[in-house]
Amino acid sequence: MDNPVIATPLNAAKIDTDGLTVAELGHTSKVNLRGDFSSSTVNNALTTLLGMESTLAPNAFVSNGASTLFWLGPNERLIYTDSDPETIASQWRDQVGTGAVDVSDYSTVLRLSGPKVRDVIVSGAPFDVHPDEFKVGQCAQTRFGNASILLSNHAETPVFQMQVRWSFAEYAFEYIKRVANYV
Amino acid sequence: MSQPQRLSAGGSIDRSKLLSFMFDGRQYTGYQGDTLASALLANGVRLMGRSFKYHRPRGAIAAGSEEPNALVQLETGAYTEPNTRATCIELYDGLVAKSQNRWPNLEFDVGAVNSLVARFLPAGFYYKTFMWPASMWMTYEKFIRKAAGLGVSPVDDDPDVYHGTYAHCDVLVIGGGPAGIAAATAAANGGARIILLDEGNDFGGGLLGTSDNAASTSYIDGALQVLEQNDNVRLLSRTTATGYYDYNYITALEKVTDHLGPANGGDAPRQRFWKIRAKQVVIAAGSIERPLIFADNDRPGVMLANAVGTYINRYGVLPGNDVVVFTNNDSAYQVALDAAAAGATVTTVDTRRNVSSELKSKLEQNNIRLFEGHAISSVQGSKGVESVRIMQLSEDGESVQGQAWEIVCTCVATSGGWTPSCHMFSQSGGKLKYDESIAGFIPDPSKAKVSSPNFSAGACNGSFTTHACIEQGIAAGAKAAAAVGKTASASSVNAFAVSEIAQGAIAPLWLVPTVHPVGEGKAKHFHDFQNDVTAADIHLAAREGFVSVEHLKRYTTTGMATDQGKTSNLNALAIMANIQGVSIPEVGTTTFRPPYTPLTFGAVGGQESRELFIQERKTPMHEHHVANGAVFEDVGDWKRPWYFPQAGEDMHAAVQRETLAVRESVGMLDASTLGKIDIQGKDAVKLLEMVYTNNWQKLAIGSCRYGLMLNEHGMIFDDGVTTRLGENHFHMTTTTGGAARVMSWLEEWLQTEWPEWEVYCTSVTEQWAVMAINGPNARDLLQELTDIDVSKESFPFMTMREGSVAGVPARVYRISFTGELSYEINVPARYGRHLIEALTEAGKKYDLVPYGTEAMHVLRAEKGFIIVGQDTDGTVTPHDMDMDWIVSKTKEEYLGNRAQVRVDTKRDKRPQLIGLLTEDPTVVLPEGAHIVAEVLDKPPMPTIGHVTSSYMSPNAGRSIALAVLQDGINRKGETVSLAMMDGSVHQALVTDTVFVDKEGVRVRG
Amino acid sequence: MFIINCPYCGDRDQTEFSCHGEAHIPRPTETAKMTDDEWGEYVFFRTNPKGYHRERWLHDHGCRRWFNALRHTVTDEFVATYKIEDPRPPIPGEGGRS
Amino acid sequence: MKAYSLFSLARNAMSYHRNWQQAWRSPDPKSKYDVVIIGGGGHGLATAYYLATQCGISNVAVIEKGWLGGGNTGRNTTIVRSNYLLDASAGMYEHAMKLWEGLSQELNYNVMFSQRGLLHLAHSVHDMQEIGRRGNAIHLNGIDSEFLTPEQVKEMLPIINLNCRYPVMGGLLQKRGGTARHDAVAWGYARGADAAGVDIIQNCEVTGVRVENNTVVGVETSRGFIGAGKVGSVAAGHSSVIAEMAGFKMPLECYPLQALVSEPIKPIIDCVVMSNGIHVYVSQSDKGELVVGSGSDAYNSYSQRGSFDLIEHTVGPLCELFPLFSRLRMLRQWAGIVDVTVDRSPILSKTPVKNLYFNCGWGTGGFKATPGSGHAFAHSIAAGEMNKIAAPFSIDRFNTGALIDEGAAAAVAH
Repeated sequence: MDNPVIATPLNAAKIDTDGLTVAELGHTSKVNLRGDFSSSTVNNALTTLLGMESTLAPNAFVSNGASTLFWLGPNERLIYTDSDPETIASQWRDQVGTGAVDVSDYSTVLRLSGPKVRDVIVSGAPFDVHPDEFKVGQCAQTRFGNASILLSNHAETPVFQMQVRWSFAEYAFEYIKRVANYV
Repeated sequence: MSQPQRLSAGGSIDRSKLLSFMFDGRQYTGYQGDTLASALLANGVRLMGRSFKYHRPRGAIAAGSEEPNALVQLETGAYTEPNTRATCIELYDGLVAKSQNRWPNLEFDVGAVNSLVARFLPAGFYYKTFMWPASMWMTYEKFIRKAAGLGVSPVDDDPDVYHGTYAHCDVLVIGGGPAGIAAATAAANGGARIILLDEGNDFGGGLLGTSDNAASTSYIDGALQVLEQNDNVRLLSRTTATGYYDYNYITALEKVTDHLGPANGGDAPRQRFWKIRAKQVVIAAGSIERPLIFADNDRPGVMLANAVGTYINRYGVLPGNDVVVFTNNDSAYQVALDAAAAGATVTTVDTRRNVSSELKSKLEQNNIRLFEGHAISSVQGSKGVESVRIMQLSEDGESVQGQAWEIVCTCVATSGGWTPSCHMFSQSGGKLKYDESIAGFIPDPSKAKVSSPNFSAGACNGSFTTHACIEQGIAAGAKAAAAVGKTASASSVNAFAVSEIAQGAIAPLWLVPTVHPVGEGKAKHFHDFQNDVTAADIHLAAREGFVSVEHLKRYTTTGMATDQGKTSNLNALAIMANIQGVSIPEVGTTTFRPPYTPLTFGAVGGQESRELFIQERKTPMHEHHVANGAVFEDVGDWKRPWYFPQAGEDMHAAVQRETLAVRESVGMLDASTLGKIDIQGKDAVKLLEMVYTNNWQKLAIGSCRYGLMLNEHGMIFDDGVTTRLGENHFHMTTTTGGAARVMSWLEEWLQTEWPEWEVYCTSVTEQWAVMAINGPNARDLLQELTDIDVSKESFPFMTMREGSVAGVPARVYRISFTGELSYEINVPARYGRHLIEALTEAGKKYDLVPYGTEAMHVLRAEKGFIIVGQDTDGTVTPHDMDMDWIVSKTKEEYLGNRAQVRVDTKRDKRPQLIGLLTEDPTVVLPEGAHIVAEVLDKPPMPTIGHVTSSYMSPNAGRSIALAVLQDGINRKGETVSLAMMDGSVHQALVTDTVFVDKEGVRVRG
Repeated sequence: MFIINCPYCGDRDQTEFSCHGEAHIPRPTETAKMTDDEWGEYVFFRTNPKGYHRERWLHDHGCRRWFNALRHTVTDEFVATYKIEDPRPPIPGEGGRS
Repeated sequence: MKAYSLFSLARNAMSYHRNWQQAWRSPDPKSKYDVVIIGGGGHGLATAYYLATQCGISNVAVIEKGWLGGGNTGRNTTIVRSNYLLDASAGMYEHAMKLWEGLSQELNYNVMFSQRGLLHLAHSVHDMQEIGRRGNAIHLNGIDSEFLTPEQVKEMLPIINLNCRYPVMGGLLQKRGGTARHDAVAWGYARGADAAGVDIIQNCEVTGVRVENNTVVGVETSRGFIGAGKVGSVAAGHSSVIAEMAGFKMPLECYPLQALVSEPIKPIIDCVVMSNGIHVYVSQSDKGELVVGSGSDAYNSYSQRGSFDLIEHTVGPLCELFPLFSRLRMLRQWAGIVDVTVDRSPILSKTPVKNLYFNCGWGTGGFKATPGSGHAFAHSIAAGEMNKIAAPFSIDRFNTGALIDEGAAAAVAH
């Protein structure tokens, strides 16, 4: 039973059509962090554990290569990281004394690029993704069809990421595949 | 001769593209750019349909979506579409259409007998009869139903696909006529994000039907070019704004491929449904001409004046060689001139006596005869106008007098004035005001809804000349752009050079008299053509007291047809106003309800149909279950293995085998769908103390405890096992269906009631893949795969251990829903598939059996474990479930506590959970069967309880059941009767709820 | 279809939210001392005004925060949204009343 | 009152329908009535009708702020059924059903009550358990109910997609269920009540309830004060407003409830179809329109406007269960204001104010109860005590906890 298969809900499925490319990222370590992000304790923890600042505007994300920090709520952040999520979570609990949970497998991440991306997204999301309204570096939790998603804008070209719960991944993927023919 | 009414030149049709089509089985030809209606008229076909009630012969009266008459059954088979307006169907090669609501055919329709007995069928006649004998109503009704209903539904599933999408913009412009184009152009110039939509296939609105067609179209094209080049502008033709909802949320239907004909759209959807959120809206929806209401004004060939003009100027079709123009305003004079120019013999009849000299001379120059102060008193010809009689109107317009002139004609172009299309403004929540000068309602901007800012411009605002429309469009576009912080410029809008006839005042004449009083004589004055509602019906309604607008509508059905009264509502109001001697606004106006034009159901659903209707949620082990032949059960949105039939097994056999195997050796169940919530923070225990009925203070780290949740009514609403992972860290499980509800329940209390508490809840349902292994061999099986010491002593019941299972990190909970030795192995979801394969492999020597939810239900019932939602129903307390043991006697407060001691909740003899053993052990009681207080020969019989769970238990070697029974806890040992729906009765012994291993040794083994 | 201003995320479409009824109904303490009528009042009886209504909303497809709103039940228009811990914004036209 | 019949119709046709009399008078309010009914909807008019025709109290006024039948009576989906689980509900709705069965003759007005059958579909094991329990309960209450297999469902509804997202596992049929013409019910009761001496006063809004030493003495209206020995409030969506005038609160909240109809088509479904699993609620009217019930929004509102997403979540399921409807079209959508109690059962009750009685809280299910509700309420007002059928629906139940919780009894999913 050594080196077991590391599965993702879509087994790295891809879409490659005219104007749209979609790929499921491989397994990504994620940690949900809670606390008062204006406090120095939290700031220190972020700096020592992840080398990041805690100043982050609502609906925005920052990345330092190794880790990406997303705003989820006033006292809630989500981190994608290369380090071990369990370790980060437990150290966070020790240093900050608030909540931290490994949620690596809770959801998967789709990476969408190509000129059709925005039309595909708004087919299912009531959220305005026009470049003037949703800029690179911004993220938003919203709805895609019946699925709650975390949407983030990573490049002008554009490149979007859509995080979706494991059990909704197939639905979201099929949704994207279908509307890709319509837009 | 083909297309006898087609003019030799003119119009914006493409005469190089000859199209052939079929109507009622006959072959015809038309041109690219025709509508079905214009093509039929070109072929001299005036008769296009039959009316709803009297089956009167009808032709098109309009050239647009307001058409009430010319409804056809478009195409056949799976692609067929009932009640489709011939005036809105773009012609394509091979089009097939049939007329509706007639039998055997359009020319000869048996249903027309209704018009012979019409006088016995006034408005609301059905309320007054068909009552005797009572038993006959259903028979009468069968015929009524057959007679009603216009077109027929397809009988096959819709082969087409639809696309729904959201859209956002700064300014939405509804209507692409002169006003809308001007508004969009002015607003776009300052960089605002614009959507301009129009229901036509070409932009231009009314301009497309005007005489100087060439000049008008070139003006439009000029404007459109500029808009097309602007990246911030989205132009949507063939798109109708269907609804205007709060906060400037506008829905619109785009007909993407309908104009290509069935199955010619390729990958593109048939229709697209837009859900548009606009910061500002410019409504430039135009106006709709009203017919004059005169005797037999429904004969094929009687048309709205602007429709006649449109057919001539836009489609190059002359609807009739002899045309009578009948009007009470100036707008129809241009139509008279156009018809004459097209070679028709034209007579103009004007109800007014003061026609301007300018107009008179124009008519003279074109040899058009004019009757002033006259009216059409009758129409000859049933399947098409053959002639009309005109007589002089009395001063007051109440009667006709003098000699009747007979004028031979095949087309009557009538105009009773124009009704601004206020639908969108009204739907937005705005109120209308009556404008005498145009005899119509217009938007009252002072009574608009603050949350839906919009501007009306052009004809829908009561301004009917093109120049006025453009001016208002510019102004509205500028205001809208300014309101979103963008500058706009009027200069960007080209000047409109085409000259127009000056419009004088309208002289309303709401009902054209005949020699008979209204409702007498043979002739009928129709205002609602499709529903066959006449002026006489309005008189009757008034007579019987149905005077409020809504009563009038509902009693006579005026305005309720598929055109929703676009051409009839104002006429109906006015006639009622005259009858009552009040003003039109005093009668009121009916509310405009969405959609503006009928909206395809499939389009509203968009892509969220079939596989995308509701997601199927699957666990990481799903594929493995499929490979093992699982039959799945829908639990919420989840697909859960129900049972795993082997060759030749039915459900019963499979479930019996799985159930036995678990107690004999070991079985495994996918328990991943149970809700899981990670709870942390120094006040975590306080939260558990409040949401569960029992105590949590003393739970040791690494230990598990079962808990019940109550709502504030004191009723059970969820349950599950919660484990203490650390001093301030818990792992809660919930029912599968309750996961979201419980998460929301915890957050609600934490955020709204106890915000000062430091507790953090995170859903981790899908973080973990869970396999439960149950049975005497569960320990040995687990030992093969783990480094955890699973010995009885070091890993007791109701504790949790962390370690590695099958080489991956795992949390193993020793808890049991079967009463067997049991472990629930949680691994990160990415290893779920790996775990189940490892278990299957290692399980071989223990004859490990995968089992599904049904066997799980039997196993737990054998132990009397309840399932929330099956044995409970939202009206039961812990005491009702005989679970007082789990309710703390020491806690001051927990949610639902006070409700436990209300008069009704603490009374005795409430229904309580008990076990039932049928006298005949082979009888499995149907779930839902009722226990009766006494057996009578037939219902009604008083009931005292019902069966909640019932199974054949291989381990008990007989059938078992759980039930709720009034005062059940005190009735153990009694025998009760259950009355079946087939009349049979079963006796059963009331027992406790544990049927297997009453001492509970196995679970601790 | 409302636009709702989430105090944390800003303006969002109504379909991201769910409404959870009248706001500012604290759970009584010492419930054991309450009469059935007092308990019934707390659990079941609501003002249900035809006019301004203070109610609780949850941004469930968003930041999953609960917040309060002041909304008119005839026009359905929002006057304000505010955080649970914020003071109640006044009712329009009624001066300081909150 | 001149009787309606085929003959009267023929006779009037001869005189070009010039001689039909008013269906009801439009009297000016008297200064005092024995009973004033607030609300000219179906329930209020039925209450007045039975007061005057069965309880010997004809000095009655029905006060309606708009036009009669203009509230939920004219906005519902016209479904009639009595297949309820709990005894109290069964008592009320079956009482109504029995009255429905002779109503056209009783009123001499064709309310087009059509017992074309009402079919509940089950889409899961849980649904099957629910209809299993309800079917048995209904049967033992002496009300007709039968179970159908998926094959039998298909026989009744050839166009149904049995294999939809949650496949149809069975059905529960009430043959006596069906539909009625909603407007006709209001008009028929109004005509009957008027003929029995009841004053129906439209366009008259109640602006206050006058109470003297805790006893109601009349109502303030837009047409002045109207005295009353007893007052029955049957104001549906505005019950909380009336209660506030009288100085107490009700266990009610108002929500928009939406519905829609399709264009008329030739007959395609005969019975009424209800599916809680897929969320479909559809029947076809005699005019040929598919009448589709939508959901109620979760926010309080008196606007008679709902949110469009509910329409999406109504039409989607409709096309899932009946895929061939996809090409048909929605003709009209609208909303009403429903007053809802926590246990989804109505309130027929005395109130803290003497001689003031409330009939409200019918939520989304009031139309089907119209005759029963009016009948029970009339007899209760006349007696000054809620009668056997009305008694369980007292306001007290929210304090004692003796809820009549049809909703909860349908149970949460496990």
